[in-house]
Amino acid sequence: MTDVGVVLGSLALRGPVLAASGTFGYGTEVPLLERRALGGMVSKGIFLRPRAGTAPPRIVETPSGMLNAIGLQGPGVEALIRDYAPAWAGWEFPVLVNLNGESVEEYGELAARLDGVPGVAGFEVNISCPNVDQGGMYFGNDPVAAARVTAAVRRRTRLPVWVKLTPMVTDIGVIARAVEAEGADALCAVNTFVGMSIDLRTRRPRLANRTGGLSGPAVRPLAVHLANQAAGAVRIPVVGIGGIATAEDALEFLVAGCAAVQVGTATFIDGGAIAAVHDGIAAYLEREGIASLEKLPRCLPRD
Amino acid sequence: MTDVGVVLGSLALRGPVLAASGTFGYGTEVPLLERRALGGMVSKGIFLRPRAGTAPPRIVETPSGMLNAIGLQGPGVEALIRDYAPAWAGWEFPVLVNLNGESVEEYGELAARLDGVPGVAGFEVNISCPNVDQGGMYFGNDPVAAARVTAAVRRRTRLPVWVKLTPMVTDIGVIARAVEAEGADALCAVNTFVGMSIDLRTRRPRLANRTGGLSGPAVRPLAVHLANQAAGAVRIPVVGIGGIATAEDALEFLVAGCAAVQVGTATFIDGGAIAAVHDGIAAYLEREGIASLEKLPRCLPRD
Amino acid sequence: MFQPEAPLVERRQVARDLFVLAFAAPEVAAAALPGQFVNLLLRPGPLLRRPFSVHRATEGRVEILLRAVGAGTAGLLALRPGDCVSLLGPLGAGFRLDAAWGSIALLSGGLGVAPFPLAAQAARAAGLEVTWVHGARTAADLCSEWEGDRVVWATDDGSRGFAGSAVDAVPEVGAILACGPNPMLAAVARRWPEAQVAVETYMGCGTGVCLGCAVPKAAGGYDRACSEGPVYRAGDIDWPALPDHLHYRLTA
Amino acid sequence: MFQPEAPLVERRQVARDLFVLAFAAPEVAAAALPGQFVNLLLRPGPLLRRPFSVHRATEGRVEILLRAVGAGTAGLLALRPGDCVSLLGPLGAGFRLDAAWGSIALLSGGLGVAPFPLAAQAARAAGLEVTWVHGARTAADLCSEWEGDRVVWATDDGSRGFAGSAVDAVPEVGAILACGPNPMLAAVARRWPEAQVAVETYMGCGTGVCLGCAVPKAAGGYDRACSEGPVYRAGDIDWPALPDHLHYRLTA
Ligand SMILES: Cc1cc2nc3c(=O)[nH]c(=O)nc-3n(C[C@H](O)[C@H](O)[C@H](O)COP(=O)(O)OP(=O)(O)OC[C@H]3O[C@@H](n4cnc5c(N)ncnc54)[C@H](O)[C@@H]3O)c2cc1C
Ligand SMILES: Cc1cc2nc3c(=O)[nH]c(=O)nc-3n(C[C@H](O)[C@H](O)[C@H](O)COP(=O)(O)OP(=O)(O)OC[C@H]3O[C@@H](n4cnc5c(N)ncnc54)[C@H](O)[C@@H]3O)c2cc1C
Ligand SMILES: Cc1cc2nc3c(=O)[nH]c(=O)nc-3n(C[C@H](O)[C@H](O)[C@H](O)COP(=O)(O)O)c2cc1C
Ligand SMILES: Cc1cc2nc3c(=O)[nH]c(=O)nc-3n(C[C@H](O)[C@H](O)[C@H](O)COP(=O)(O)O)c2cc1C
Ligand code: FES
Ligand code: FES
Repeated sequence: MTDVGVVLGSLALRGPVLAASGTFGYGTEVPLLERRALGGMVSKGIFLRPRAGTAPPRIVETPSGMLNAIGLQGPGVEALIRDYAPAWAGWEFPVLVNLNGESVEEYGELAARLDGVPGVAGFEVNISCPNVDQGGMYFGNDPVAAARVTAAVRRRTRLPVWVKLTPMVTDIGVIARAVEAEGADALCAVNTFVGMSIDLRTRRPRLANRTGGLSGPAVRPLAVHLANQAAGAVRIPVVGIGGIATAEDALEFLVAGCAAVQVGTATFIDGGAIAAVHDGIAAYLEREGIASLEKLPRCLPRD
Repeated sequence: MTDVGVVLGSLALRGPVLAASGTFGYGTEVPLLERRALGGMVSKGIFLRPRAGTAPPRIVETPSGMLNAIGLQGPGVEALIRDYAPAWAGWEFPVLVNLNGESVEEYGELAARLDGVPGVAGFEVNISCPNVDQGGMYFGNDPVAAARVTAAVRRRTRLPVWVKLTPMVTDIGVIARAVEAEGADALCAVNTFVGMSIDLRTRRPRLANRTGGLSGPAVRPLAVHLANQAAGAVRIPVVGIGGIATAEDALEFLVAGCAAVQVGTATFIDGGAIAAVHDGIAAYLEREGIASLEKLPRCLPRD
Repeated sequence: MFQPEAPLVERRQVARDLFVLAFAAPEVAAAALPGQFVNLLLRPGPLLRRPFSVHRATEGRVEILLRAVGAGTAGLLALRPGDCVSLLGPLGAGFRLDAAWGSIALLSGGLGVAPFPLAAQAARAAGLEVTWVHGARTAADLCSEWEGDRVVWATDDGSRGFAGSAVDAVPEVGAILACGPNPMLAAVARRWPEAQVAVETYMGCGTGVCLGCAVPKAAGGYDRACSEGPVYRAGDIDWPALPDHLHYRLTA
Repeated sequence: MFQPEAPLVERRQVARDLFVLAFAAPEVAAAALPGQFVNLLLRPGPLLRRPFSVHRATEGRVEILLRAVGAGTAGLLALRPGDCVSLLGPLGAGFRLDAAWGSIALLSGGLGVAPFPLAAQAARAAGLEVTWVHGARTAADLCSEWEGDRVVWATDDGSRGFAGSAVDAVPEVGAILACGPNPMLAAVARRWPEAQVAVETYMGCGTGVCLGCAVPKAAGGYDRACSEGPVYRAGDIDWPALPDHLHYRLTA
């Protein structure tokens, strides 16, 4: 059988397909998924304190995509440690916690609190959060703020630190390099794209939050390009995210230079999506006579 | 009948729906379209000199969208003046010429050459072009370069100058204000989004040009958001573009603060798309008891 | 929870524009409880699944009741016998039934009638006397099929049965189960906070992971309609904060 | 050019995996010339139209020949009689025919046979003697229908007719018209630069406005396959620069 294992810094995954943050809960509520295919899982985004989330409607379907504005509803870090981490400790794949803060300090505190908790294998730092200290501008839109968040987390843990990039920037390479320089172990590219949909009956935005994040197949060509740019800009591994529903979709990211991928929206539609992606990647490598995923030829921007 | 006319600076349009640049040729090859519904037309992008364009493949279909990399193939400004402008002079709607340059000077020269040519009613300045003087960075990604291009065109003509914004920026409001300050009469938001698709047989990008511009319904929620941001940032009118196929789609942009819209990819699929959008807008206003398009309530970011 | 490819086996019309579709899905039919729903995927079709209450579940068939309101429902109504959908379910927490109530009313407005045939069967099996109270705009819109011990019709225009809202036509009973447009359910909540209501929300996943289906609670915070709901004690919902989910459409 | 909603009126199989679909579209059928194409839109279905050569055009029917290679073609083959597509056409510039040639060969590989029944009829009507030269991988892949005065079969594996490429089975004739995979047409061009070939390119619009269908010319620059083409003098194309348009697919 073809070897689809991947090594991402200090983390060895049995397969290249992870469940994306916010689309898999805390891993406890997805009865259909064939867990054997999971390379890893990223938890729903967590803050220090519990958050109620935004008012509904929170979801709007768009052509080949969906907008969401959940507002990072969640129980807060203490409840996560108490209610979910113990189960993770027994699972056969690593669980990364998706970290969110309103200030640089909050990110650091979260990492410190979670460092060493059994079941927590690493962190995915979500920098697509509004920076309350800077008037709500996203951390991820500014290389300086993105670097400071990365450094704050890095200082407080020896677990793997992945940083999840926002696509809403002029040059993703600049942010990628800034984050790499502060010691990130991997980059995740990309988070959702900001979008809006208008209700013509009320002539107001359909989402109570006005705007939301676009995910799903619609964004895939954009995400492949951004992941490719990020992979070309840094030496650390890049995890590709955005609109993956099939093995072909995932392979586009892998050939574009990603070491692994995450699947989000597709799992809402098909409880077997992750298994199909995993199995299809293995079948492709086999058919193409490529001995292992590490040997898959990549196509970076400079090629 | 409801009044769907719009006034954009010195240009009065009989309806709010224009044909988008590059999707309508020079207006001479679209036999099915019901011209009665056209508020105006933007020509295929023109350079000073003839350009062969990029190698094929130039088109890739994606979920609810398409990538294109045409490379601004065209006959150059002299042939445009000779072969197309004379016909435009007799048409019952204005034709704007989409201007493209490799340097600030080229934009200015183009405007000067076309100013006063019968049939040319105004300009749409495409700043999503690589700035050869600055290592190929797009003019539209940098507020300073975008402003300089606008100023260069503004100085050489008294015709309306519209500037077409790229979506690939961290803050579209900054570019919008920079361009407004140099005397643009209107903004067009937005151009295509950069994307990529990989061929798994060759493990190379499907487009010969590697990357292309994503258009079609997939991008609509992103474009509505950006048009809304642009409209909130400036006082000049904004023309909404991106994924419009139906009257509902167009109305989302209009409610989001746009004065008019452009339809592109949809005309590839349905030769009656522009007429359907135009008629549907009129029907909506009528049904909602809104006397004219100018009275349609808008929903700007600050609302 | 199951996710079979389920073929359409029957389609029948039960009112103007209102249809019942039956899919063969034995495990789902066997497991479905009243008030639960299924989440259907059409291919080719829109991206997300579409939630529908289980209307009936007998002999290996899952029935749903629907009207074409958008692309998904129109696509479902264009299916022909033998065409398959991916049918995920049963999902959610259904109605609670208690023999001690003696009698119940199943109160529905329009499409809200969907979950009640299954509920009526279960209620009668539990020894409850069932009054079927069903309202619509006009006689032609009333669902022609009903189940229970007696029926009360209501129409806004008085063309059949009680003239006015079905909410005003509910007799004295031990308990009320209601389903219909969210504004109608808000009226139910004002009158009978103890009633059980099945609400509609937009859904991403239907399985509890996306948090898209938020139901605002009177006590603060949000529940998931797909997991803790879609059935709630009426008084537990913060009704003004629950959207009514009526999409405006130019062409419908 | 017309854009009718055209119902499927017939579907027949002509080889392993190869089907002919006939749509009722009287104006298009009346106007179609050999080598022209139609651009079909499926709803629901992929975003863009799909181009297909006019296979036959008689009695108000437009026929196309196809195999399922992706979502669009699979969707077309799933249509049932009465289902409609939006059919835009006829499009492009077709084959030139000249009675002075005396005889012609219609040379096709695989699906490339698509435009030739219409071409054969027109050629015979113009007084030309028509040799139908059709090749495929193996006997089961050969299109069973043919038109003309005589036929030459060719298979890569020799299971029927000439063993080898159809290009090598062409008899002495006054002129050659060819259609098939672009690499096969490149071979035709090397041998007979005067041959007329119908090429495939990705298309955005099919009507000349998007410039997506670029055909690289030997003389430099690009033509539009949908407008100046899809039929070209073989020697006029810069073959190494023309992609072969064989998509890799994991599941096909
Ligand atoms: C638990 C539950 C049970 C339901 N049971 C039934 C039923 O038995 N019969 C029935 O006809 N309808 C029912 N609905 C509503 C039904 O799901 C929607 O009418 C349907 O999803 C509309 O899809 P569409 O593509 O036709 O419309 P579109 O408006 O095109 O759909 C666009 C998006 O909005 C969502 N949406 C649109 N309207 C609604 C709505 N009213 N509620 C929730 N989401 C909506 C769709 O799911 C989709 O994601 C139920 C909804 C929920 C949440
Ligand atoms: C002028 C012309 C005439 C043609 N005539 C025929 C015919 O008679 N019979 C037939 O079976 N096929 C014909 N083709 C090819 C046919 O258009 C494609 O096979 C079809 O578009 C594939 O669509 P899909 O959705 O099944 O495949 P997908 O691969 O899913 O399509 C994805 C995209 O690529 C395009 N595409 C994929 N393959 C091709 C191809 N080979 N050529 C052009 N575009 C492609 C599609 O149009 C679509 O935009 C013709 C193409 C052209 C340009
Ligand atoms: C409902 C929903 C909730 C999400 N929540 C989070 C989150 O909490 N943290 C985060 O970093 N990303 C979050 N995301 C983004 C996804 O992890 C992923 O980056 C995005 O959806 C693109 O991938 P997809 O197209 O496969 O869904 C969320 C996405 C969705 C759809
Ligand atoms: C094939 C093609 C060619 C285009 N050429 C140009 C161009 O020359 N100049 C320009 O400013 N925009 C060009 N565009 C962008 C469109 O004008 C429009 O901004 C974009 O397609 C989004 O609108 P749509 O989704 O309605 O197509 C082109 C788009 C396409 C699809
Ligand atoms: S629909 Fe996803 S959590 Fe309820
Ligand atoms: S397909 Fe658009 S110009 Fe030929």
